[in-house]
Amino acid sequence: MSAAIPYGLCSAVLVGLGLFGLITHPQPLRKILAFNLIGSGVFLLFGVIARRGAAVGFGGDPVPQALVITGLVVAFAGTALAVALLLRLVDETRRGTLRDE
Amino acid sequence: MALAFDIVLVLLILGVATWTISARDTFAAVVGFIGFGLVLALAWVCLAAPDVALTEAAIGSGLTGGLLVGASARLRRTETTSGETPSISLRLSAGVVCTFISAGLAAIVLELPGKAPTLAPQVAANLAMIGLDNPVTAVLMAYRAVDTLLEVVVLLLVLGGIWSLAPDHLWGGSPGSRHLAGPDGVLPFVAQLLVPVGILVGIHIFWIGSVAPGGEFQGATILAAMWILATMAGLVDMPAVSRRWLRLLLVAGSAVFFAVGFAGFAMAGAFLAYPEAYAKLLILIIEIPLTLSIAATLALLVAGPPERAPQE
Amino acid sequence: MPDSATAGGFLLVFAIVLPVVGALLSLVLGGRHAERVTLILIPAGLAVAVAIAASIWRTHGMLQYFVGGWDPPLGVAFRADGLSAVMLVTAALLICGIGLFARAQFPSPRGAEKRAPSVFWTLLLTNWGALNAVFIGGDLFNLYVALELLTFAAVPLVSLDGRPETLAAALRYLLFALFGSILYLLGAVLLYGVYGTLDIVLLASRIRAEPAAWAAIALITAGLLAKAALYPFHLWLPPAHAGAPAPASALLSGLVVKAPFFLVVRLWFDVMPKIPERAAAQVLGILGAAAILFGSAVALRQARLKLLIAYSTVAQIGYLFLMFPLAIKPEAGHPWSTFAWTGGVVQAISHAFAKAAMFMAAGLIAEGLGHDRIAGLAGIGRALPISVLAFGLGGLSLMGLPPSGGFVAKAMLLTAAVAEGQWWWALVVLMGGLLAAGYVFLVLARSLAEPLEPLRLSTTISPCRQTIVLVLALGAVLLGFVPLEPLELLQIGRPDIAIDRLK
Amino acid sequence: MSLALNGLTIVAVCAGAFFFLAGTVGLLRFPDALSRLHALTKADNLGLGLVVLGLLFQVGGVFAALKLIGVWLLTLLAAATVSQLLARAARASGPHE
Repeated sequence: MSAAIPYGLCSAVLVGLGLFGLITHPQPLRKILAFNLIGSGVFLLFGVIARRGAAVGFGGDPVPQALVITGLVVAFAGTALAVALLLRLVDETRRGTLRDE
Repeated sequence: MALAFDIVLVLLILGVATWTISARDTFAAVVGFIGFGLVLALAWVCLAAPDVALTEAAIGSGLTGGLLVGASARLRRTETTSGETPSISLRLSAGVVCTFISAGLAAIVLELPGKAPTLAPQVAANLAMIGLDNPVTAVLMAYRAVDTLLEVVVLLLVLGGIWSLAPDHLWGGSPGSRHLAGPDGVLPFVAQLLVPVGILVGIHIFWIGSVAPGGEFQGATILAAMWILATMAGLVDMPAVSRRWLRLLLVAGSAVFFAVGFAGFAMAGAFLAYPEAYAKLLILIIEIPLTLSIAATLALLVAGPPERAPQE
Repeated sequence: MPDSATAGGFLLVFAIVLPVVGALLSLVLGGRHAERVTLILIPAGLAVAVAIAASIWRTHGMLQYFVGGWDPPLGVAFRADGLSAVMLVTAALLICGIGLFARAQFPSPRGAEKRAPSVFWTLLLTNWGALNAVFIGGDLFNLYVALELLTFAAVPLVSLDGRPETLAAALRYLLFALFGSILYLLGAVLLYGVYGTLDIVLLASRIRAEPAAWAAIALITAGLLAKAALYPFHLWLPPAHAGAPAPASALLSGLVVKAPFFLVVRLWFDVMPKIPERAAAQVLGILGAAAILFGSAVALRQARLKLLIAYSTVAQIGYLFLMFPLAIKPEAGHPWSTFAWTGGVVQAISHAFAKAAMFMAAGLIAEGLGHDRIAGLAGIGRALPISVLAFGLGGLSLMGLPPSGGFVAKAMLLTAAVAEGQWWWALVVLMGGLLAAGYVFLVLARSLAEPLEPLRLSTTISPCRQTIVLVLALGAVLLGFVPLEPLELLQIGRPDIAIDRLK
Repeated sequence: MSLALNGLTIVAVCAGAFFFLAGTVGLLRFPDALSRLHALTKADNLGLGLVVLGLLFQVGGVFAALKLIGVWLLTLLAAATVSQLLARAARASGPHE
């Protein structure tokens, strides 16, 4: 059980680090990156809680583990949408400024 | 000894994460993030969650990393213009707030109840009824199948959202630019070697998901990666997004999922319920098209909105 | 509380599955079929929503369904109480109005598929399915997926026209929403770690007053507030809601921001009634008050009609959160607490109708004029009288004048505030009403003014579309005839309320 | 018997680790992209090969051994490809860096 504690602390620090990046970085891509870092921290906490729930021969509680898999896929979808929006925005504004001048 | 390993691994994770946040260059930060995902996958192994480790490596590090690398390469040209840096006072106050939040979370983690609640016994008790040996797959495909179903819809929806970002005249066209295979290209050569192997590995990982770590999401990610590799090498071209067969391929998995779900009303008395004798078979019937649909969706999510006008 | 699936519970499955399957069908069939599928499904979905409400009304109990036959905590439950039923019906009616209105704006051409119509119709259905999933979700993680579905369905609507401003607004909206979901998820995992379940009803029976529970609730609430655009998380809302096409704005302002609000209500009144946290409720109230005053004041200074309406949404969201300090009481089932709670819910519903009508009226005005500058509205009252009337009727509800749903809602909040001796909230309600009157009259006065030169509309606006908008606005007015007392249907299934004590 | 196998494993894995270390030092210390690549790919391929060799003494079945060798071969292929692509990119962008 104690083995999960370092990872629990790790997840707490990851959330703080990601939050810091989200607040301080002005560039959207860095914000997206920071969001993914917070996400990793949160998912790691799921992992710690799953590990603590090890029972009946399973190394961990399978329910939170399955939730992480779903969460990872959803987070990827969010990242993909944000990246696509950002790239389109950059394309448009660059073209826009060229047209204006 | 094991604890020492855990601590070293955690320090490594935090080191790479700090680099990802603090690196001046966005591209460097993204590369750091990919490394971060791989080390994190190791942590998942240590937490006795090999299914998650595979997913983290494949999706969290691989696909997300690939997506971000592509984006940062495209943004590199514009990065110099947006070189504003946040003020010291903002960074300082953000630092204080975030430290406070981390400390609070850490305190809660340390204070978690000594006897952890778990659903593992309930998961185990019903495993035989659905004929699966991998408990994680059982949660994803049976106990909480509705989450998985909605999640696949989320993926499709985001793909539609990304397509909607195309300019009007490109709607229905193909994503990305056409990659042509050069005569002395290394990539086409490797792709010819690697893609068949990768497809085999992807199918294998999906197939063993019922008994061992693996499953449709992990397998589908590998299949998607192979499609992307083949496209980059110029072996195949991304299809126009208006193609009917493509739309059918994308929707096939969730359509079968819904169909079996409705059949559950008649066969087992509830939406998404499986009759005990056929549970394993029905889950397989869902999983095969689902894997293909997820693979296609993931590959197209990375490919982005249509960039070439549809050919008449 | 039923501990097994109830008869008629399968209706809940249909409330989610019908729109989602419709969206998938539109994706495959493409082109003109997307619109057809939507228009066919709207009456079906409305029927399901009404059937759910009727069943709850008849049996005086909740509907419950265990997906796959697995009961919680292992499986996922769908549940509908009176509040869910009312929200389901509201959503169905609004989607109906928005769909009919949008037919002229997003016509599907013959032949090749066009971008904007296909995307709009598919997303309209997905938004609907996601909203229903939020209203009947009984499991915190399932609700997370539903919230993400809602976000990803709402964001592309903002940038549908592809202008750089709307792309930037959509990106900012998405970043706020993603931030909100991750906070929500963090709270949910803490709850699972301590209590071993994500099911709302089971959580309510297990939760205790302890630091981990407080932290989890705080995180979930903060995440939901970011999605609901409560001050100070409102920054993303005005450009996003003003930039979207009119029917999409109506959907976003009328319904989408209500989903996270609904979950905050669920959480505070159903999950943790045993943890009375009056100080925390006061914080929510203060944020709501700040939103009312700030949003209304900024709305007054807007030069464009759609931005004015969007800032008014910021203010009206504030009213929703006034119910927390008034309704959260140390003892359960306090009569004034139910009064305030009902006021908050009526506000959510009447604002949905009023704001949808106002955004669509503004859309028609902008279509007719070719712009939406408030300074250039002179003469529009004569050219598009029905639209301006609809705008005015919607405004009535925002101001809280009778007869309107807004009046009922605000009167209930006001009464509860005065009766409980928390008179400062009454002051905020009155101030907000005055400011709302200011910006609504500003627009009406300009619209009814005599133009310097005769106004020529750039396109003709069909009376049919204007009528749809007017009907929605009349819906907000009709809510004003709801009796000024706690509604029985709304209270069905609420754990801490004994209905007979109310009378 | 198992003692001898364990010894072989330890020797091989340590040797592999040494090559990784050498490759990393080369990555950090060498002056330009091409020589860095040289250090990295050579050392890492050999390093991984030795680690895999060491692990081969520990596996139970033929299939597991084949999988390990497969991993090594795939990594070789990927590393060779990537270094080719990197080298071309480095040459295209000029002699410095």
